[in-house]
Amino acid sequence: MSCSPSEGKERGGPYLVYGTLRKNSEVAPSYHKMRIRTPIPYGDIGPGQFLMVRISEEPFPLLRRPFSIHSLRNLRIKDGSDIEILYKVVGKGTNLMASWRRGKRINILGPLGNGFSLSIKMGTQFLIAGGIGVAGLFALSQVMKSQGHKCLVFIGGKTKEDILCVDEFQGAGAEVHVATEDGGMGFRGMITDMVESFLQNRPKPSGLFACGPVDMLKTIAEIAKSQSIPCQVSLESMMACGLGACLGCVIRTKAKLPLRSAKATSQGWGVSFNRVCKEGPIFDSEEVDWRGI
Amino acid sequence: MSCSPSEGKERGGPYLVYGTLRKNSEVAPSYHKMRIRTPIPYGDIGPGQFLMVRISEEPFPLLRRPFSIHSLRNLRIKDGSDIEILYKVVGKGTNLMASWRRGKRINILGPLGNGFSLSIKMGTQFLIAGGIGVAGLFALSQVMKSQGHKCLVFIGGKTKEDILCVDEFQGAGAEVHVATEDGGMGFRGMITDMVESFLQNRPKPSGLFACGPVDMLKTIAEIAKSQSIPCQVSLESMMACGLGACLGCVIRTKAKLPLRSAKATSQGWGVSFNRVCKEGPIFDSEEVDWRGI
Amino acid sequence: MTYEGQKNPVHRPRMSVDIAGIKLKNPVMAASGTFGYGEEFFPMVDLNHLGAIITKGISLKPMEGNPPPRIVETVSGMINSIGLQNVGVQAFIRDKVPFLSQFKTPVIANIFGETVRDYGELAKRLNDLPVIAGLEVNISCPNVASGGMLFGADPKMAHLVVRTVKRFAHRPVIVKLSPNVTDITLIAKAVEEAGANAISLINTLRAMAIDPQSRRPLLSSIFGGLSGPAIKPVALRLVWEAVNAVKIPVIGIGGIMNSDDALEFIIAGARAVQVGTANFVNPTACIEIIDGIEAYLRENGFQHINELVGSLRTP
Amino acid sequence: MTYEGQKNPVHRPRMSVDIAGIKLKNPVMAASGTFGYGEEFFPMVDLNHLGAIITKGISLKPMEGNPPPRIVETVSGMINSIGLQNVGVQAFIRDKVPFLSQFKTPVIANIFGETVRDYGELAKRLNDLPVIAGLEVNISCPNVASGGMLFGADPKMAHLVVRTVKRFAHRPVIVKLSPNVTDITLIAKAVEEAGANAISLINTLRAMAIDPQSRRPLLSSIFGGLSGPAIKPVALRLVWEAVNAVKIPVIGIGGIMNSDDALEFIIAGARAVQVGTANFVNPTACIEIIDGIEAYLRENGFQHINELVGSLRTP
Ligand SMILES: Cc1cc2nc3c(=O)[nH]c(=O)nc-3n(C[C@H](O)[C@H](O)[C@H](O)COP(=O)(O)OP(=O)(O)OC[C@H]3O[C@@H](n4cnc5c(N)ncnc54)[C@H](O)[C@@H]3O)c2cc1C
Ligand SMILES: Cc1cc2nc3c(=O)[nH]c(=O)nc-3n(C[C@H](O)[C@H](O)[C@H](O)COP(=O)(O)OP(=O)(O)OC[C@H]3O[C@@H](n4cnc5c(N)ncnc54)[C@H](O)[C@@H]3O)c2cc1C
Ligand SMILES: Cc1cc2nc3c(=O)[nH]c(=O)nc-3n(C[C@H](O)[C@H](O)[C@H](O)COP(=O)(O)O)c2cc1C
Ligand SMILES: Cc1cc2nc3c(=O)[nH]c(=O)nc-3n(C[C@H](O)[C@H](O)[C@H](O)COP(=O)(O)O)c2cc1C
Ligand code: FES
Ligand code: FES
Repeated sequence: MSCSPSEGKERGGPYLVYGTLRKNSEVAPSYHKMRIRTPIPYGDIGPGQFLMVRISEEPFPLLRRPFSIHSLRNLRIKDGSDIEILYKVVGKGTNLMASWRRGKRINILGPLGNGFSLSIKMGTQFLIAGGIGVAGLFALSQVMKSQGHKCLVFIGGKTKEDILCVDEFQGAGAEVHVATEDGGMGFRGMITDMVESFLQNRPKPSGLFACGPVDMLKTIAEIAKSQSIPCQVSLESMMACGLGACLGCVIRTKAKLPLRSAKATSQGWGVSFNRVCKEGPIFDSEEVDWRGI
Repeated sequence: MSCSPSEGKERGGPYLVYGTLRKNSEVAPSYHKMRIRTPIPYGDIGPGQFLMVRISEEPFPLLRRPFSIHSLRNLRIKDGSDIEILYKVVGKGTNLMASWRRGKRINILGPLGNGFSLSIKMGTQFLIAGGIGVAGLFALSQVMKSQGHKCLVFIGGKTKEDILCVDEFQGAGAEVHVATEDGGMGFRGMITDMVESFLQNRPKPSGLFACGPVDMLKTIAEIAKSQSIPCQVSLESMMACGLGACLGCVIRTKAKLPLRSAKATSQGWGVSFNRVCKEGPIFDSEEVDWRGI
Repeated sequence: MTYEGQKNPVHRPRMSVDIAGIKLKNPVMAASGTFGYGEEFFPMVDLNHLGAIITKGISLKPMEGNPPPRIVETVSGMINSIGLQNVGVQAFIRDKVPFLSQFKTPVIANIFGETVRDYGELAKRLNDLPVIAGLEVNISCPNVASGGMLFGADPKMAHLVVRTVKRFAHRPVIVKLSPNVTDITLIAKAVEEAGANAISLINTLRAMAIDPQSRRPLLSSIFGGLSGPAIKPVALRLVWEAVNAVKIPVIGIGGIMNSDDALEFIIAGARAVQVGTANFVNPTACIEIIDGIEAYLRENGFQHINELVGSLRTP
Repeated sequence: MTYEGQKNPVHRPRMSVDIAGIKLKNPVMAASGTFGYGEEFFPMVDLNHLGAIITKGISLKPMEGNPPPRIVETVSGMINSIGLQNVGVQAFIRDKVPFLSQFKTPVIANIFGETVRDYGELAKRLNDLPVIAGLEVNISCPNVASGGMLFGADPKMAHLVVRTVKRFAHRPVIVKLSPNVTDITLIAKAVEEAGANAISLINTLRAMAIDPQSRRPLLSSIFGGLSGPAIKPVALRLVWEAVNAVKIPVIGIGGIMNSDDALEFIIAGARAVQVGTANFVNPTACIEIIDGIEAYLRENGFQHINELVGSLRTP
């Protein structure tokens, strides 16, 4: 698989650029949305791809932080693009980000990762988000709309304060269903229970697309398997480079080929450990070795 | 020298407190003045004492930074005191400080150090500042005024942009003389040359008090010695604790007693190495071993 | 009043630990060389609230230390080359002990020598002071008699020093290990065998810094010891290795800035911790760490700190 | 075009260095394991502008590496326990070499084995590839045959590995040293004596991190290697010690984030440097460091980088 420099360039990125912060507002308690103007058209972004944001030019906090590209709108404005990130404030890095003000220069690296596969059967698609998982699914709903799929979006959270983007998804033509653990909004209970009851009572969707906490993803994967519905999940892991170089972000996948066979190794990187930043973050739920996660 | 806990408390500090930033403005290019309101009356501060400012609650930049207490006004306001710091932006810490906005909580430790000795002969005093050295001398001029001394203040700098506090010193009743290396303000040349010419043409002052770059201090110390004028200098060094505990900030002084004699060690800490934060930052210029600096 | 502000004394977890016979009311000590002789932090810090105070290193004769510059800040750390400046054991006893004797907190004397004999002599000289609850033997210094090789880098030398101290000391002996070795377990076992009652680690990592503009070292002695948060991951690893190598109590040191850092060491198996560089940045660090550990125990349903010691869940 | 944007070529300082026969257009290399096989950073980084590219460590057979989690961020650093996952020498030659062969930049293959034999075999397998300008022998890994002891911790073992590689290799051999040793000079001298053409250091510092909430190690393998700006002062000290111990060129590695950091190592005596963790934080770090060094040389009136090497002014 030799590739010439010019071939490489055609891949369209990733790009390392400084953008300018246009907007950074709290959309719900501890959830923020950021819009960054970049001076270049930010490449052909696929839904499910992500960026690595540089948190500090100082040696602390050291590593970039990964965030899904939230929306595909405004990516091809005049003189560049506007990138949106929806993030939850959980630690050092996101706390710093929440303090950034309009006009700040922000160093971003992306687009990264594979993104959702859109070679899917036409029809109704279930998009299932847990909490901040909506961040990675909204762009998908945008593309699905443009491709003529019907989207049912399921959003789960602890309380109603954890339910984001309902209006946005509806704006993209999706039918939205909400579940909260405390019953403060929509169905009372886990979002996975809600999805299961929909699967019992309604026609089978063509595909499941899930993004959220790992326990939710595991349950969705089981449901998908038992009902034989194709299912793509968006996984997270600790990342250092985001570029496929450090091998820090791997998850265990089911080796389809014996690891040491010539064919396996010709795929390049590890067969039983795959990089979330490169082979992922979107995986076929059947591929993932869920015990290791 | 045993001392009981209550005796210790009577010493009045140092205190470790959070203050609130009231003002932080650029007074000249790369020179800033900061006013911090503290909730307690900030002790009996002597001119020449300093504070250690915590630069970050994060592990980088790690160490506190020392700054002279610039002014003695407003130290006994209702419900606390207002502390002033005049600082030059030179590196990581001071750059961060310059970005702080009104309302920020600031952790300060002080007052620290010995301060200028005021057991001096009544009369005319020369206060000699190089650049940001004015920061440590203004409080001294305030006290001298209240004690009835006549102050001649000499301020030197590279260009007129490095000459600060002329009005402030004049407001404290001092006669101010300025020298700049490029001649952009006042006398053209080194401030030490200006002081020397004053010493040739005017009555001898009772004392010299100098704060500024080390080469300036060395020259002033030589002048003081040759003319037999008592001279106090304010020294700087890298500090970690400011409390006399780490022994990191020492300078070499002339050992008056053989180091290992019982009498020498009963003075407590090192006789030939003295702590700038505890035995200093103000030293008798005769005591300092200038070769080691 | 040590525990003011606690609402429910019934559910207050117990924090006391026993390190080789030294009873500490909590597991947090101020590390040697970073807390002077206690008086420098008084009255800002309630000295009675500390688990123990370790003194600045004490030698037989007063020592001048290295010329300045002696410290340099590095990324999330600092390098020092104080050169063990200290007043010597005689002035320590005369000038520092009276102040320290006023408090209930155990004082541990950190000692070091240029020869093995020095160490024995120091132990003897400190035997008669009621305030000295134990000795911490710093073996991270050059052995002048055998050409400057560190006592702490060679299991045999370390053994000899500890045996000598043990012969003379009437107090428990903690041996403070250097991290600059290939295999800490060899040294730890050697000093355990020689009779050490506990070990503490780590001392500083040997380090260096250069100013590219002047092209000079930033310390007069070229080398110094790195401390502070930058070194915590290395310190924790060494503590874990030591814990798994010896039966005597291990005291964890290195880059502890807050209670979470201290908890890492305790969970790895340290019976107590020492706080060093943090005292410079935040003079009340020890107190905040004590309170933070207590809050953690309470929130996680522990009755006693000992339940946490070595509770790491390994795969 | 490598030097575009330079106005005055006459006064441009010369940056080229020769490391044991490998000619580099500048002294900045991308460190092993932090730059993949170059393609991961292409076309963002102009690979032709680099001094050299060191590959991810290559073993005889493909290796799976450790289960996740494999990395954890620490204060101004990170710990990794990748476990040397790699495609193996065969897939390297087939899949990675063609891409790398397109560039003018020398590629140095980083190799490691579980046995001494492995090292020799790897050297042989890489002999025939024109793009491989040299070998970097990683001896910071456990010697499976002799019970997991690190090759790099024992001068005798290190000597044996290097002698074996030298017997088979047709290319210059750089030996990469582990910092987790009592005396780096012993190892450095041993590998020099065994015929190493250069040494590079440091590899990562052994380290560990624990999550106090879950009371679990933050890495599946408990231990890992600390890298990044936190370790720079320790790395610089080790490089300086090595420089003073051997005559072969020394390559400095550890925590280099910017050109000032790189200059510290060069002034201490390193003929070249490697940039590791910085590539993750800033993919164009190497390029910025090259430009920064050149600017420093120009501003300080140096004609050639070699004038700066080892120019430390000691007291
Ligand atoms: C592909 C991908 C897409 C993501 N998209 C989003 C998103 O759109 N919105 C959102 O709010 N969050 C998203 N995340 C999670 C987000 O990256 C973390 O919440 C963020 O890095 C936390 O940083 P912190 O400094 O605030 O937390 P820290 O205090 O550093 O740590 C808190 C927790 O955050 C996680 N974390 C920290 N650093 C990293 C890192 N370098 N890589 C991966 N995880 C890390 C760890 O699990 C850690 O325990 C995504 C993660 C990945 C891998
Ligand atoms: C007793 C005393 C009083 C001082 N008063 C003033 C004052 O009133 N106004 C003023 O502008 N400056 C004053 N200084 C100097 C001031 O402390 C330094 O300029 C400041 O610490 C620089 O911090 P930085 O992070 O910006 O610089 P850095 O990037 O850290 O370093 C730049 C230089 O600042 C000096 N420096 C850095 N940290 C320390 C430290 N912890 N202790 C001592 N020096 C350090 C070093 O010489 C260093 O080379 C005083 C210093 C001392 C010792
Ligand atoms: C300025 C300074 C002086 C020190 N002096 C001594 C000493 O005299 N004896 C000793 O055993 N350790 C000494 N140490 C080491 C500390 O006690 C501690 O082991 C080390 O700093 C690591 O802990 P930390 O990262 O919390 O600072 C000193 C450390 C510093 C920073
Ligand atoms: C994720 C990661 C993987 C690494 N893999 C290797 C390797 O395969 N072989 C090797 O010799 N060094 C490896 N190293 C060590 C680096 O090459 C370098 O020596 C070390 O990280 C210190 O430099 P730094 O602080 O600039 O990162 C790796 C380092 C990291 C962070
Ligand atoms: S984050 Fe480095 S390989 Fe994925
Ligand atoms: S700064 Fe610590 S003793 Fe002076």
